Amino acid sequence: MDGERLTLGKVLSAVGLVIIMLWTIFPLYWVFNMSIQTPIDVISYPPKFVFDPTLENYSVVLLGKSWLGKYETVQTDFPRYFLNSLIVCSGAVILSMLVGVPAAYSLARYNFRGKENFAFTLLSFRFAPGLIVIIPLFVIFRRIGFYGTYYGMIFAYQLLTLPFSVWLMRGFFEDIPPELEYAARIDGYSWWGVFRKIDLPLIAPGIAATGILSFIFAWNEFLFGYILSSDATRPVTPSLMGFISYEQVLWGQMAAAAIITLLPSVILAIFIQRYLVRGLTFGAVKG
Amino acid sequence: MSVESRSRQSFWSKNIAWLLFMPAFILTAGILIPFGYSVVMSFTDFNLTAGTSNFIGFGNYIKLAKDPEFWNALKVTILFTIGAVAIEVGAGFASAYLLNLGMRGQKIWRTLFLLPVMLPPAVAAIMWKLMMAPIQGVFNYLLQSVGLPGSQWLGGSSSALFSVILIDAYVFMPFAGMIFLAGVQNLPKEPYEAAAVDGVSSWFTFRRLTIPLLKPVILIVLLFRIMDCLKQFDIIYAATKGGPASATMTISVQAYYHSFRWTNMGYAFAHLVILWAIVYALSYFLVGQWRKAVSEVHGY
Amino acid sequence: MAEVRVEHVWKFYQGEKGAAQRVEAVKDATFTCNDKEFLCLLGPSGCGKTSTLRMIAGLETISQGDIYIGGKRVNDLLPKDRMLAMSFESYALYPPMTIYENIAFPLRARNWSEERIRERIKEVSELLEIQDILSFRPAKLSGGEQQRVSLARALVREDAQVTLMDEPISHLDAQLKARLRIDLKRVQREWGLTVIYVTHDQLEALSMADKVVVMNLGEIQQVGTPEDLYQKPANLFVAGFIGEPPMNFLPCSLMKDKDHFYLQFSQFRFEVNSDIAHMMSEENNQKNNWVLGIRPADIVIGSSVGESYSLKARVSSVEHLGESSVVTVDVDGQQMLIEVPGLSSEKEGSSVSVYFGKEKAHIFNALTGKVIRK
Amino acid sequence: MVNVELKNVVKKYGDLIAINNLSFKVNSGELMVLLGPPGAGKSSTLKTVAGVEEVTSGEILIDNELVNNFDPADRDVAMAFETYALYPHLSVFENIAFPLRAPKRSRLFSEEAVKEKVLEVARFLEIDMLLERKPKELSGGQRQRVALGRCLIRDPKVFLLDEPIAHLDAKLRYRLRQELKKWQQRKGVTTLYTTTDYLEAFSVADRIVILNKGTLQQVGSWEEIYNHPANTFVGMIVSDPPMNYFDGKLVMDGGKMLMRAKGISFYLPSLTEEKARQMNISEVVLGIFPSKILMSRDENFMPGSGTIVDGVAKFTELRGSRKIVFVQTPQDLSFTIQLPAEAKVQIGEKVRCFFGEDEVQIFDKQSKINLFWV
Repeated sequence: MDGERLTLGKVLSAVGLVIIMLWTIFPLYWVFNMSIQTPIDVISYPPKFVFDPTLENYSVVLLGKSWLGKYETVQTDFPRYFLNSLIVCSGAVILSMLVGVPAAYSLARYNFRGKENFAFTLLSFRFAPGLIVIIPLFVIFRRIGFYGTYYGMIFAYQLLTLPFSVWLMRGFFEDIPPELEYAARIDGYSWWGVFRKIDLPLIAPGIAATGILSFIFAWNEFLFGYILSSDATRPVTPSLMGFISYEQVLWGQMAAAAIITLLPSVILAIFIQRYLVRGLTFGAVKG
Repeated sequence: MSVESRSRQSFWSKNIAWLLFMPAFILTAGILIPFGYSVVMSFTDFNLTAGTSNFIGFGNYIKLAKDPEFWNALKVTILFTIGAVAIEVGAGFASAYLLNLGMRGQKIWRTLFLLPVMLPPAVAAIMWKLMMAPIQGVFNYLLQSVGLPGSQWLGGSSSALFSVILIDAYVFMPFAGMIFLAGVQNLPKEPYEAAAVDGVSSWFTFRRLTIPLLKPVILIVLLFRIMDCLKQFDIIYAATKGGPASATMTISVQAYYHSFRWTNMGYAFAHLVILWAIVYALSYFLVGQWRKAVSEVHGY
Repeated sequence: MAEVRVEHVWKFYQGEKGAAQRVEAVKDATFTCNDKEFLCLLGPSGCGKTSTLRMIAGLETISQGDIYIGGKRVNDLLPKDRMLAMSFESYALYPPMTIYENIAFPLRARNWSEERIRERIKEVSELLEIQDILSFRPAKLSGGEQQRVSLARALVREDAQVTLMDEPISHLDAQLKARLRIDLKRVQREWGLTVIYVTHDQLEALSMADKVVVMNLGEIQQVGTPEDLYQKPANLFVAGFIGEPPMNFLPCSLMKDKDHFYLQFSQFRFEVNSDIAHMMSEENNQKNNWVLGIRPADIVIGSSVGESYSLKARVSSVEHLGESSVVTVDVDGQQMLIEVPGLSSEKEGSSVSVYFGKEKAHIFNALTGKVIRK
Repeated sequence: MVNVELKNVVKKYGDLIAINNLSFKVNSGELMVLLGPPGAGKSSTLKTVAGVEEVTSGEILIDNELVNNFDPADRDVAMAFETYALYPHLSVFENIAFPLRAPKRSRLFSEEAVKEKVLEVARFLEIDMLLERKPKELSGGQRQRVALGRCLIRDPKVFLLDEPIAHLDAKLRYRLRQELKKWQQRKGVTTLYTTTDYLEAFSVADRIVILNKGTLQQVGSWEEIYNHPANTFVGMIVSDPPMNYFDGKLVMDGGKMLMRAKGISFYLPSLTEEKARQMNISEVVLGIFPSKILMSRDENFMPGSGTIVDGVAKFTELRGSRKIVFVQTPQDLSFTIQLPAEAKVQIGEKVRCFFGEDEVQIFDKQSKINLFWV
């Protein structure tokens, strides 16, 4: 039809897309670039786009030592932080799933007094400034000896993941028509039988997605870990600040640490793409 | 016998809703304790190092009202929110449009587009800090190589706020774009066909049909982004720590300094309670608007 | 108003694995809807009737062939330039607007005055009995109400040359359906509308249409008046699809005994006169694959009528349906339905003789489905 | 043998009353059809009997035992849902076998026995080719048959079938409704069956419950209902086209009671007259089914005791074996007549119609109740 105009529109759109993609990808590309540069390349000016890549920065960050022995390092215990993050995040996710699945089912299937109010209160925690919760926790934890312990951190992190999990899984349960449960109950199954044979298989992908998203949220959290952890229990995201505090130019290592930190989130996120929109918006938009 | 066992079952089934819900309730109620603690402590002169706390009524709040630092923080917070939300909504809408055109490789583009949302905001801030370095940073290099002057970026008192806004936009623009994209994809197809057959112009259709249909989605984006920006801490702290010279000092960051650097806990809590009140009132309003919009579109 | 001509129209979709996988939704469709005519596109789901309608509307591109509206080729016109009105099966209402605004939408886009809009909507909403729901939003309405609104939005347009309707009453309950069939037909006649109407319900097509186009698997099976379709089905598909209870089919072989030709079903013989037998032998079908079709209403139990065929059968069930009864009989393992006016006194398990007039029997080539007719 | 009884059952969803004080009894082994338009409360009734929804008030008895507080699993009923409610993660085979694998039954059936029973049911429903598929790979009609299969595989106290064959094509529907009835009779399982189609109800039911807006309208065999519809609503839904209604006044004419409508006057049969007198009513509605009106061109047409109405055929509708004629009288009375397809009627032609005394129903205008049942 309107061949000419259509092509122009297409060209403009393509240009727009390229700009967006550059905006998205370039920082990641650049930081990755820095992470495989030698200290000299990193601070060279003009910045280098072509250079001899090296894995030294990763070695320093992960193993705490330089293979070639010529890198300055700060004493960060990066693998330890990584492990801390794993423990705290997994703990929070497992806890949220254990109590979240029944709660979500209850919200989806039953009516009880104050249900919607309570559900909304849960959501509103998402909007509370983090510090208003963390500072008291810091004070209280110090007093009762929870400060810097895994238990204390898991408790704090589940405050982030549990409301989210309940909201999201409630939506997944509501996607299962109640008729399926009716049919199975008429077919002679107990409440537990119906839950196990019908609901669980159908919601399993939703639970997995919720778990992964919770894990990512916990992993990405900065403030909770920064304030409530001791050196021994510091999670990986706040630990990155360690590279900044020293006024040394350790950019290559910082870049390597940043890449390592964001890798788990990115990889996990790709697995659950289908649920991302729903998850990030607490189920308010079904993507 | 059978009747008895059945009636016992029905007792269980009557209370099952609460029994299932209780564990989660108890755990999340945990959030109320620190929350209440904050509110109570905002009426004291609680000092962490001295360990003293005396009730001083509205003392902290009166002090706040007279504190130019606080008013500056409030201004910075609002400017940050307006700037970031405007960019995220505008660019997000444009991105959603472009990603919905069905261009080749669409699936890959969409996946890549989403990557920044998955980054820990603090890490993203550090990444950008590296690139925004005034001397060795790649941004200034790129600007200068096309003949533009460089910028002090995070280091300049006039450019710092814009720089942190840019970082926030980097991380969260895809979030807005993705929700708009979902909204656009969920638009019913047939009303548009009906409008096409009825000979209604596309601008009329966009204005009278698309915008009202997308209203719930637009409100959701606003809700999440405004709330997040008002309380944003990670990005600003990791990028500038509030500097230079309070140029990016938001209420959250200020409260952090009052509490952990200057150990004025009571005063810090007063900051946070004010911030929380603003956030809560706004979210209450926006959620109400959102529910109204949803019911207009979907009828429930 | 204008006539619509569809000439050798094809619709194909490219399959996922390139050209070899081409899916043909509409194959070489040709028909004409005359000015002020009520034309039905009838067929089961997936037969291509909706694709055909959407090509006429311009909502889908025409893969091959031409469509003319009022003598003008419209292949390259956008939907808005074809001057059509359309009501959609899934209603296609505008969710954020009230019903009044929904119906007013196409008129507002034409800058009608509010007063003129109000009057026009009053007229249409009275016809469809939706005056009481004009202030509601679509989501609040039942399916039946939404469907009427969708119809109203199509009927409100005065400038439309052709009104297209995609299953406009299929989601209504039986009583409303019955009434709207009558109302729609009346409006079409009184307002002189040219209507192309898609439905899968043969009763709707039979009772409303001036002309019916029967489609199956993308191909037009027959074009004709409701009487034609019922009395002279062109093939097995049309015969089985039109009429309720459905036509009985008896598989037969063609036999010759001395000078007489007859169709043999099990132990029963149905003589066919020689010119029909001659036509049958011209078909590319040696002898076995024939089907004799007979409508349940054309069969009589117990007494012969004129020149008729007869069968011995056993009554397997009797259904009393108020003004008529349906008797199911078993003829050597083959079930046949017989529609009897009033109350049937047949007893289950009893043996009966059934008769049907020779002229009521339809003979089909089972291989091609084609009817054999003088 | 098991009977089912509902006593004053009320079911509310918030402010909406789905079932309004419903009482009826289903005898042992009986097939009771609940007939009514969408939203009449049919599904809600089945769900409360099944126990998946609690009654707001009232009692439900199965086998003379009050089951209000029983868990669905303990009521021993089998239900086919109108929405199918197939388990999406299970194959067709596993869907049908699901009830047999329930804890309380799994010991009774070996894997062999399960397979055998599933096959038997699947063959009966013509879905034995689909056993490996998942529900989402099936068409609507196939899904419906799987849902039915999951129900029929059991030997429960009660079958609850919610529009079990509504989404099948005509041929299968005609066959299956009779087969279903036979299956039910052979097993002797008391059955509640819902439909919106009066022909289907007449065909399968031992008795019929007619519902409208959650309220009972009439209970009875099809003859009772068809011969004497309890009120104008019933007359409307057990006929297509619906029963014709005319408003009239009762006047005394020489000691006899005469009903006068526009251009019709009509002496009431003595039984009706007596009731009208007892009730002291003067305004009535006369109802007559379209199929009960006789029509002729003969000036002297008077086939029995009744009244003659002269009118003009406004238009006709062919419906396969029937022809529907819309008649208008000079007094602006309009009604429909159902004739055999062969009947020759020209549009605009004068016709003489006969309303037989025995075919006319008289309803109280205020309560809409048939005087026969008063």
